[in-house]
Amino acid sequence: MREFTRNNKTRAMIDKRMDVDEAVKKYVKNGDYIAMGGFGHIRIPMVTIYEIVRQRIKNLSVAGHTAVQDIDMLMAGGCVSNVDIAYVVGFELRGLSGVQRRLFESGQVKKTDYTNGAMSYRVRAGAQGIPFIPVKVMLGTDTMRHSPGKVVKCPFTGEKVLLLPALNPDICIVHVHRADMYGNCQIDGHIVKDDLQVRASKRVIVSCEELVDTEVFRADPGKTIIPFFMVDAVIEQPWGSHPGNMPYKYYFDHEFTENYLTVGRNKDTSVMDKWLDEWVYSLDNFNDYITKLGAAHLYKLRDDEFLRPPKRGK
Amino acid sequence: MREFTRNNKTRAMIDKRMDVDEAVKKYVKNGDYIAMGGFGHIRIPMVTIYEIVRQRIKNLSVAGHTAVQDIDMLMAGGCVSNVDIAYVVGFELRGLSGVQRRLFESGQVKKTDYTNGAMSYRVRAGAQGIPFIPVKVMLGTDTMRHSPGKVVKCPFTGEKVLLLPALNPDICIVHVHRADMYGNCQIDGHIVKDDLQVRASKRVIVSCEELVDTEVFRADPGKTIIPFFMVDAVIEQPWGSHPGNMPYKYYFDHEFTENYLTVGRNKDTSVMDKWLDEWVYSLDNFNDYITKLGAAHLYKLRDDEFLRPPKRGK
Amino acid sequence: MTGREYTLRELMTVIAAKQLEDNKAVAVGTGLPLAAAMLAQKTLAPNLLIVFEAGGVAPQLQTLPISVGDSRTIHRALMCTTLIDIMDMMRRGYIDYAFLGGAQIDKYGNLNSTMIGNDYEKPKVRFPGSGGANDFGSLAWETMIIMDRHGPRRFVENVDYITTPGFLTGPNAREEAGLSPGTGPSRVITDLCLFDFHPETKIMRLIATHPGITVDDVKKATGFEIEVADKIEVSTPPTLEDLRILHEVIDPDGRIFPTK
Amino acid sequence: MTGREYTLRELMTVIAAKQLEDNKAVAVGTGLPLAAAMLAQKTLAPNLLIVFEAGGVAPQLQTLPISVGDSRTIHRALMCTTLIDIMDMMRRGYIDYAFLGGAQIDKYGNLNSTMIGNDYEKPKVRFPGSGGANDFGSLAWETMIIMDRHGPRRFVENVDYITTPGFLTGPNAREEAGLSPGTGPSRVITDLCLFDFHPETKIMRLIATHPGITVDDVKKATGFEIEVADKIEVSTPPTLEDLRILHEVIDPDGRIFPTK
Repeated sequence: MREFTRNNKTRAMIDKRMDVDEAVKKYVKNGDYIAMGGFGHIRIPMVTIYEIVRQRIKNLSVAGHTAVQDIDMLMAGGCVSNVDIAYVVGFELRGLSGVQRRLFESGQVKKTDYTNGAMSYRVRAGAQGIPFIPVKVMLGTDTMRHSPGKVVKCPFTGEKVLLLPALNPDICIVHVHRADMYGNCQIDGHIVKDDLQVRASKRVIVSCEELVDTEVFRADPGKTIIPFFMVDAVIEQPWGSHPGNMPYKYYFDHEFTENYLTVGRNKDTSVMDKWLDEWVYSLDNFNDYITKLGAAHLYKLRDDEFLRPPKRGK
Repeated sequence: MREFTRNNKTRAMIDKRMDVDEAVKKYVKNGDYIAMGGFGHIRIPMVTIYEIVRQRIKNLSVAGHTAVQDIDMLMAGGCVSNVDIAYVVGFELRGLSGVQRRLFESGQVKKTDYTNGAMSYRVRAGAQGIPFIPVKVMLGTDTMRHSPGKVVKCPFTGEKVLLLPALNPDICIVHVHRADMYGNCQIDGHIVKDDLQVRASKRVIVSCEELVDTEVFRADPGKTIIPFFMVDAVIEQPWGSHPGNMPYKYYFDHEFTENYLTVGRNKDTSVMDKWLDEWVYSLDNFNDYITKLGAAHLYKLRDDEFLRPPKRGK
Repeated sequence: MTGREYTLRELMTVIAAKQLEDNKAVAVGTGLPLAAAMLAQKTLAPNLLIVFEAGGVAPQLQTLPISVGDSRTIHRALMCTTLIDIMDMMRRGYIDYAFLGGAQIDKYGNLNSTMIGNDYEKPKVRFPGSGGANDFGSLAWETMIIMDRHGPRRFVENVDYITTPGFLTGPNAREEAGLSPGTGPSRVITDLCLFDFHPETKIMRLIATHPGITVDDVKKATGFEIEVADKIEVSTPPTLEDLRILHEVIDPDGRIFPTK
Repeated sequence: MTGREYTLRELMTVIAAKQLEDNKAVAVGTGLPLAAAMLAQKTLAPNLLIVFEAGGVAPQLQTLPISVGDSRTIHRALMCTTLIDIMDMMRRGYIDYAFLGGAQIDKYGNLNSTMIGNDYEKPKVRFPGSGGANDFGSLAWETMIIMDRHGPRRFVENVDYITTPGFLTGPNAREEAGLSPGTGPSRVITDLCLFDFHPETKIMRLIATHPGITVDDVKKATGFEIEVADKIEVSTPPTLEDLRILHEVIDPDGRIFPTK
């Protein structure tokens, strides 16, 4: 990690803007361990997820840290061979994913179970640059017994703690509200664990709703969550979290996700293949996807976010 | 810690405003382990420090985490018997403290040396509620050999790490830019480690430059550094960090501190006793101290902070 | 439909709300537990502190969120912090209650939300896993378990996989595993009845049945030997005011409590 | 005064600045090291990233701060973060250089900024201790040590207390202690000369003397046997442009470099 940082991460402020296809080509490799920002359906880096599927990256290991639409899409696209699980398969109140059930129940995709806390703590250790961290969760359960964690006694107090190995992903992808061309980032609302996860990772691809001038960061340095030198690529992509919820920007696309889930639950997997073809493979890029969704559809998600009633006379 | 929280920290939003003398009487006991917010001369909780001296609290153990004016005043007042040191005795570019040299060199005040990083990591462990934390500092040095730290091999990678015990102070005092009557707090500029230190501590006294309506927090929840339920007392005290630097409010009182240092370096300790009498014991409260400093003197510190030249015609 | 003036879901929510004391803190997700916490706030526990796992602290909810991290959970919140900060708070003893559920539960309140089957590599059914459940069950003072469809396939002698700790193998087992003293499940609220746990044996103990349900009904629906309290209460039905708050204030859109 | 057109302090600052490569990051405190980093930025290393221990990242400094945490260190900064975040970054390899000093140094570059004397409980002189020094010396890739008043009481065979690790007891000792490979002190800049460290023995090695200073002067001023490079350079004096930047741009108030 230290050596990688020294040799591969420039500390110079250079223009890191690129298209998402270039960023994925450059920084996401078959077999990489990948971590995604956001939480559940919230502020998930879908623009980069779709591109990874489009480029048919294979054998990814994934930090499944309350992973919902993001991991489902990667698994539907056949990109994943292994998952560290905190929360997967579920779409919260919307029920279970057919795609993930198929792949996990058949054993095609390997996994190790952790917890939301445990995965955050592992990332905290990775960000701190220590090889393990003591935690007080998982103890006594099968969640612990199937994990690599080791129970030890604290040398100071004698109490039992579980040691978990640090997590240092090869690549971390995050979607933020605003970034500059160098990679400085601000996030509104939940940070979740993106601050730690970016720090724990070797490579970082940032996509943002809005590319802004560096002046924005200099005017309020306390709001910078990710500093430029941790970032390798910057992609400007409005609606880049769709069908997820981008706080203060747009709400979930409930209709889209429900339809997607229904497709995934179809035992005939060619139905999902067709969906992928229509929404991913046949499109050149994310702007085509946005265009296909259509302006009226998208702006309704903005109304939903702000709890605005539909316009009269509609 | 857990039991203490359960039994002593209300989760209800109640009015916690009090005068500093009441807060110190209630929450600072002889023999307590105390931690102060801020860093060096920056955003230090002087209003509460002066009151602890005034109430002649004894036998405090202190987290000397880049402690400058704050710890010096406590030691000058005879309140301290033990210090965990990251940085003490020094006033950065201003040189060494006579008061602290006397007390440490005579062995009157006991101490254990750590580092800035180590003390932060210990507080991180305290905040996380784990009994120890692995670190990669102090290794191989006398700083380690005189500490309670233990070197172990990582059970996952085999590398050597130093385990340090968590730190959970009895009382943490912090000065912030704004708080509401329940204890919600915002800080502008450096947070340093106040977020972690408050979380690691049993009792928390907050003083603030400005008491504001709760609406301020609800309007920007991402900016809340300390939530109300961690706080036991709220004191409104403008200039409460004097002679320290309150970012975006007022700069160091260089003149005051230089004079204070000179007094402390005098081998005749009655000179310091006289100073304490004049500036602490003989004053009823911090407002008297502010009044004694005088408006013109204070407003100059505001000009200094914003690098404004003195007014013409002065 | 049932002849009752309320649904079982409403009844369970009202019972859950009554377990929450004032001046305490509860960690919630979405759905029924959140509705219960909101109802408690609006009735017996006005100073109840509500915290969301994803980082929302004490929001003024305008509408029910559908995800524990969605924008609604920080609407006019007092703080929006990180997931790990919430976990740390819970570890330090700030969170009195957490709500949990699962596919299976055993007599010690151990929960399975990971899988059905014997083979971890190839489960018959794969569920979401812990999420924050194990963290909550390990760190909160009391966990409240909500289980609908009370039956012998869900209330089992041995769960297929312990995702989240109840009392593990019985008295002192939590402490021996390294979990903090004084923690563990305190209530199980089902669509038939209400359990607590026997203070000595740590086995699930029946303390109240819902109107029209007998002790025998509960025993038949439960795949293990339960403890039975000396005196079994009958659950108090929701008041009209409870129902009004649920429907008009908490869930006006009828997302969780559809109007009949 | 000395017949020179510059002070030794200015010379040391200019030498320090020249050690910093472009596109790298340096952690600084206040005083001379900060002036050196700013000078480097304005001459040979325009993309040098400056980070303050207290959390300021890449500020646009208007005036020299007098404390590592003061408001000046975040003036128009790109980020204002926490001390622990800076330490974590350093641990993860983001910080190439850190500047250190101390009361005593030994031949392996071990530094004492804690105490003079043999009794830890009752030292003859108590200094501030590590502060961030041990962290910097443990975690940064290269540490640059600045020592004025070069003499045998400061350059000693054994320091009274190792506050901050140099190469500890010699080759491989850092690695054996658990510190990361490839780290350690790289330069010692004094008011007489410039040292690096011998790549095999890890002992301080003279590589340049300041104008008018001989190898013998250095040996006499040093309380241990030094290594001497095959070719000893003479330090290049500050240029007029260096001095102009130091006095007019970096320190117009003359806080660090008083105008004669």
